[in-house]
Amino acid sequence: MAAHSPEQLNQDVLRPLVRTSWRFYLTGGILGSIVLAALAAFIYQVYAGIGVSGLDRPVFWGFYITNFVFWIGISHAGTLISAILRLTDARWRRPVTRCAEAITVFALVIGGMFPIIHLGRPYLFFWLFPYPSERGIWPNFHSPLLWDAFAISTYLTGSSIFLYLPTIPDFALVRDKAKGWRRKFYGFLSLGWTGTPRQWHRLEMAMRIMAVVILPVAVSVHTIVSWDFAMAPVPMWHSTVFGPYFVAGAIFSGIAALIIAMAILRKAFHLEEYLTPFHFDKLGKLLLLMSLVWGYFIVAERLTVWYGNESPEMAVYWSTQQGRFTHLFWFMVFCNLVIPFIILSIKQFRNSITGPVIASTTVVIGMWIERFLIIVPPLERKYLPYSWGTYRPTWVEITITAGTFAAMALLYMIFSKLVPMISVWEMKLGWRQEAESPQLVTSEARLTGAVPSADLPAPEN
Amino acid sequence: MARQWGMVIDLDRCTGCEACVVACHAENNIATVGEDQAARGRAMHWIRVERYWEGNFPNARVIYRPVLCQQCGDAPCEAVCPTYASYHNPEGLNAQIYNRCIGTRYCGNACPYNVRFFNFYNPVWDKPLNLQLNPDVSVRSVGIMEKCTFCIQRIKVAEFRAQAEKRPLKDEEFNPACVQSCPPKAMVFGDLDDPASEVSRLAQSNRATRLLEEVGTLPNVIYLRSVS
Amino acid sequence: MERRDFLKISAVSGATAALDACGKPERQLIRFIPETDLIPGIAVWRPSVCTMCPAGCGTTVRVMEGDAEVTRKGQLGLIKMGLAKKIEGNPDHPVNHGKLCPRGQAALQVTYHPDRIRHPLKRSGARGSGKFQEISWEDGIHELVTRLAALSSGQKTAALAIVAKPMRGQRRVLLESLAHALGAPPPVFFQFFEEAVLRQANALSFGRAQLPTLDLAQSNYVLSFGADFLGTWNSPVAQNVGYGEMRQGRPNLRGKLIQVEARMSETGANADQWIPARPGTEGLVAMALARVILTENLRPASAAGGAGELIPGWAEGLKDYAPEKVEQSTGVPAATIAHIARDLAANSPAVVIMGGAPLAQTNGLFNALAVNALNALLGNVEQPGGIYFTPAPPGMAPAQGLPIQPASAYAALTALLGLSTPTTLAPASPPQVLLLDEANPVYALPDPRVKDAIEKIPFVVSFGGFLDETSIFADLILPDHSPLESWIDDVPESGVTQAVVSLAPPTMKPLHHTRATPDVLLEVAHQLGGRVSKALPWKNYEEMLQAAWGPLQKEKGSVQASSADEFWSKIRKQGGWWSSEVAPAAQGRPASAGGPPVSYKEAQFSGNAKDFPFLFMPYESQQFLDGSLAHLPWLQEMPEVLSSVMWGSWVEINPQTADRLGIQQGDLIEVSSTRGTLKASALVFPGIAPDVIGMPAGQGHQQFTRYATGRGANPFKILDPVFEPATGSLGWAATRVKISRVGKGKLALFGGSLRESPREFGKR
Amino acid sequence: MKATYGLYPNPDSAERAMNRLRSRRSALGFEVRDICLAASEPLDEYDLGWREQKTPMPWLAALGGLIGGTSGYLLVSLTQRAYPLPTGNMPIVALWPTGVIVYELTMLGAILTTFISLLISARLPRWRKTVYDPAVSEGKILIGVVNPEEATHADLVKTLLEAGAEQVKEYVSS
Repeated sequence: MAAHSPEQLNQDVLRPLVRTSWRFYLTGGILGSIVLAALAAFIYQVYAGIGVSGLDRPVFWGFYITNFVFWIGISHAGTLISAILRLTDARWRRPVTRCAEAITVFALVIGGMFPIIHLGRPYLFFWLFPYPSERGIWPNFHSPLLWDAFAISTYLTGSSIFLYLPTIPDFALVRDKAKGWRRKFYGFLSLGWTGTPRQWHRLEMAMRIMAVVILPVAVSVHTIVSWDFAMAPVPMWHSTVFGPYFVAGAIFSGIAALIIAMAILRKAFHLEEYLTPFHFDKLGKLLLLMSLVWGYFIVAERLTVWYGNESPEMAVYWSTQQGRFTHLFWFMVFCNLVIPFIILSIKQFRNSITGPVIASTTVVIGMWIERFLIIVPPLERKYLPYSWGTYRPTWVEITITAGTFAAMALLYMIFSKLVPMISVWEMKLGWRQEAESPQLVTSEARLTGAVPSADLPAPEN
Repeated sequence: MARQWGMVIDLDRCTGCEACVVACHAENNIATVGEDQAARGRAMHWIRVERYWEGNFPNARVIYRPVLCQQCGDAPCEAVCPTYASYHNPEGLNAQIYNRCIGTRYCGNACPYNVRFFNFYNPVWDKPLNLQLNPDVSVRSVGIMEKCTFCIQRIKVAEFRAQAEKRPLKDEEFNPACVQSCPPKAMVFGDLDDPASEVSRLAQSNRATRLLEEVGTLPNVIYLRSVS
Repeated sequence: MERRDFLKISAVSGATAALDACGKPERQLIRFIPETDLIPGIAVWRPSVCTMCPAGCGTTVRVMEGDAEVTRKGQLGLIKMGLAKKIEGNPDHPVNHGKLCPRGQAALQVTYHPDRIRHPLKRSGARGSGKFQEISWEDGIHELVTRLAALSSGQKTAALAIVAKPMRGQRRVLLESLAHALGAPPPVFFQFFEEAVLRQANALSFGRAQLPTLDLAQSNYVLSFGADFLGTWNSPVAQNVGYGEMRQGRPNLRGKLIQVEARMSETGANADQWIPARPGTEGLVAMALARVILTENLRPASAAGGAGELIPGWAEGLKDYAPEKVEQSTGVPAATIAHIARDLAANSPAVVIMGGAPLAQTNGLFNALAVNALNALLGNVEQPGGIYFTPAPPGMAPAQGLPIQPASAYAALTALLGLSTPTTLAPASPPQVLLLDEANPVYALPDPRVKDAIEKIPFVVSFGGFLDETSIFADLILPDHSPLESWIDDVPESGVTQAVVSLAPPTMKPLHHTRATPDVLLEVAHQLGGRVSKALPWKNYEEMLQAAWGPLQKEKGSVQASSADEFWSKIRKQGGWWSSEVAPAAQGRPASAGGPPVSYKEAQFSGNAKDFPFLFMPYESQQFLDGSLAHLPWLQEMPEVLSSVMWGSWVEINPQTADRLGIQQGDLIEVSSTRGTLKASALVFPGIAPDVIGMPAGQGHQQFTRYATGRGANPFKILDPVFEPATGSLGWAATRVKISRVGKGKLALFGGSLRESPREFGKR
Repeated sequence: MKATYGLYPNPDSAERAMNRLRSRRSALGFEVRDICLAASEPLDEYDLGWREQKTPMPWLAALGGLIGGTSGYLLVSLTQRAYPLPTGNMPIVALWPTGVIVYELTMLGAILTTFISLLISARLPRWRKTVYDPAVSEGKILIGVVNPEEATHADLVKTLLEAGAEQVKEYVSS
């Protein structure tokens, strides 16, 4: 097992940036081809008309909006989590934050595409933005869709900066290590960072402010996404619980995504020394908490509807309890509540890495289904029973959906090839502080690899 | 000349003959989508006659209810449209400006009555069926939401004529296609703000109800219950 | 082309589509001299007459200037012409009072139909192969003339057969005179849902062989036996207008509607009370009602007059028809009957109607006579709120004005084709030449002999504008103008209480290289010369119409004019002439043609009840009537009101029956009679008796334009040859069938849930 | 410009060097501001010139937020009043929907000002060559003096070494 010195860290973190295995290209090729297929499907849809999707009247929204909500939800992995951890100065966050923040940015980019993909006339999407146009009209600020546009662009800007700032010193590090084009490239990215006291001070100050600002933005983003539904008088959409319900679900799925991403990085880049079972244990606990919170919201929503017993809402309620969505509904509960609870509430499972990963996978699946069940059943059973309908997705929607998952993985892979996936300077800082003040050397610190590996307890797996 | 166009539908007169449905297709250039699309829930009928069964044999009964855009005073479809394609015109109509529509279909979801119809494909008229198209009504292309307009083209023509002849617009001088064709005279159209008009007189009837009032959309279509 | 195909092609040929855009055919088209003086954008309304069904409504057509892509002298080009844009009811017309039914609205698509025959055709392939070649009108007419001349020279003119769809007025006269002048048997005016039985009954009861006019607007109580008078039966628009008034037209007086039928029709769905009596026992119900009225002395038996005398035991108070006695066979509780009988007597004027299925039974005539007697007993005949008989236009022999055709067209047609008939009618010798005018017996008749007989005829000429199952056998097709392009006249048989002549000039110039059939026939007569041209001396149809209807100028009517020309021009503007005096209210006991009493016989059904447990009940489709309108996309996509089905056909099954047989909505069902088998999707239908299977007519065309061909199933084809003996008309509601599930079908439903009540929401 | 600097293995030696340079600056003939320092991590706990740092960044962020919010309100209200289109029976400028936009733009304002103020006050990006040594990335701490007096140069080197510099280097930028 490798010893824990800054030099070692430098090597471990920088290795992926310079060395690339054939596996990487293979995976990249597969993912890329899926993405291309999705692209082709979209082009076909634009050419032939949105009719190639399974959408109909009255189910005007289907897979696309489901993906939109799902990915925006995933995006809460990073910024939100890392911001919370930064503010609470949880030391174990250090190896985690960057993986998380990266997820956010890419999930946002992908999620943000869907409102455009699902348009009847996608080539006119820019009409959503406020700019003085020859049409002599501005967008309608009453529309939640416009709130989305603002919220998402704000969140994207914020989280990109939030991702970039702490990476600057690491870019400088790579610059110093690298030669040739990399030197120039990272030199550019590092903005000529030298590490003067003033630079360090301002950087940390900026990070503190960003952490404070980005939190409410993250919350607002998914609240507004939920309002896309809550603002329409559709049975079981028109509900005040949706804001917090969606935010909780977002954090929930976000953590799950983060755990999966970390596990993959750990294996692919041999970061076992830095991403230890301890982190998975911590995140596992967080996931368990959110799972319970999510369950609480489901109950709160269903129970009030059931007691209210208003026929339009009951129509929707029954279609998920005794109708064509029953099985999907209980499968979702199984994925989001049962599995995570069993795995994460038992220490042995939680401490293993496979445990949290399995739970996270089911959660990601379950949360996608949850978004689908929030959107489609109410539209199928909207008021006047004569105009009820059914929705079945077509291959176009399925391909595009698959494409987004592939795109996410691909972007993340490429990113991990260009940027150190662990914040080197923060790690070093942490080690030094703990080394200098032994009272800090907790089991936590030990697990974060702050002391020579000799003292390390035997790893669980 | 602020008006509030409205309609009264007497469910006791309606016989479900569907004259209104075809009249609407003919007047408003509504495309026929064909069997496969129709089976996929993409048929476009701006006005439909809803049929509900009650009871079982031998005591089965049927209720007919023609449903078209209720031209809500408080329309959910309007506020949610990001491009003002769906907005409230000065005469109290939920106008749909086709050119502004980018096809978010949000209005379709927000509408409690499901009376908004989306062009999933470009409409096709096998020649020379295209000659039947009404030049006063624009033809909608793919990706656009469309809906009942209370035959706004007829309203405009009548208003221009009245202006040209320097006289007030008479209540009975024009009607939407559905009203004009309705054989049992179940539908009456007019200005709800004009106390003299027949429509506002009928709106006072003790049989008057509004569809899904509880949603709070303030519909301008009034239904007269059939009492029996 | 189906939307889906369009997409397939556009998907694969994206690039080429872009190229096409550069070379749009329109760009290359030449422009012809405009055929209109209309101001662009300004609409004019021109009167016309609806020919979609025999009701004879007056219409007004919105015409605007536009560019049409047409062929003139073999050259494709663009032409500015007046184009019909919308059809509305003619507000002045006494039949429909400015209203119009969906089928009338859709008439627009007949003119613009992509599969219209656009020029004369001569058969170039084998019979029925559908291979034709274009010929000139001169050659076409010449061929027809030589054929007819050959007949008359050979003195075999009996060998000329004329089969047309039901029509009245001068076009009918023209056909009749032509046949007569050629010494041929009279033309047969054929349609599947014919009213021979009812006309016969009315002739017997009231001396009027014609359909009744219902004065619903003034009646307080309507009892209808199977008559879908709000949907398709008789004069639907007129009856809808009256119905509206009956319900809510009078302050504090709401007329009631009771419907007796085993399968709920569009009308039954509007009824305050729906009574599913066993098919074939409607006459019993009527008699039981009369019985109650007589025993309770609510009306004197004598009030029925001649109509009553036709019913055995009427004078004795109908002992055999006590409600308790008939309860068993009719399935209608005696209490219900008594209750309705008292209401009938109490709420006068009350009117009783019968139409549709009850007349299509072996005992149909008795059923009709029973209802007539009941009406007479209630004193409804030619009284306000009762039934009237539309008078013939003055100065016109009834034959010229109204159709007197008590014998069924079915019998007449088979006889004309030289086939044995269900009646005493003797088969004629097989015809040598057949003139077809829009009738489609091959589609409409279950009897396969008809098709064979037509195929055997050496020379068949069709005038219809479309290729259908019958005209596909034509050797020569001389396509007619569309109604909007032609002079039309009609004399409504019912739906109005005064004499009416609907008459209108063309509303637009012909779109294609067609010719008005009356003009063609007059031309033929002229070329034949001799007796024929003497019988039909007019140069064109307008002249003939003017000659026939000009004399109306002298009558008191809707048009006052000093000169013949003024009169004519006014008639053209108004869309017809109608007398200013309504039918006179009859004094006392209604007149009767008399005749031997007709006693009740139990209805006979084909197929034994064990092997064929269900009664098959086809009905006239709200969308396509008997199928003659299945080629119009608007009607195909119009959701049939009770089923909400578009673009298809279906069989209606009672929910309990469906459960019992494990049949789900949308399953593919096989319906078999002793005669044949058809497949259609199942529709769970709460308003039908458990032992009855309903099915709409109209689909299942093998050959009828791109929109109707090969779509759905044709119920006529499995009907057994069961007849009403007196008239020989087909008992189309007397076939027993068995059903079985054979797989998954498809239904394009517009409606979602059957029910509105929340209780149902839990159900899957 | 040129500079002489030492590379120190750990913060303590760096702190020592810093103190000595501070105390002997007059003798060696340079100002405090001539002292240059570069590290691969923040060293707040040590007296290396971090402590006395002051910055108005938080206040700038707040101000930026204020500006963002105001511009948001102006955008919404002005455009909606310019083309007054009634929808859903709402006022032309409705409180709650406007609030959402204002909120988002407030946050955006704060975020952007933070980023910009960081770049400005941290003098980033800086492409000019400056006193630096890749060894910093190895964890070494660079402390030196810009443009030292030729006369006292030897003395300066001695001072740096005494403080525990692993090596002393000359930096010369063309």
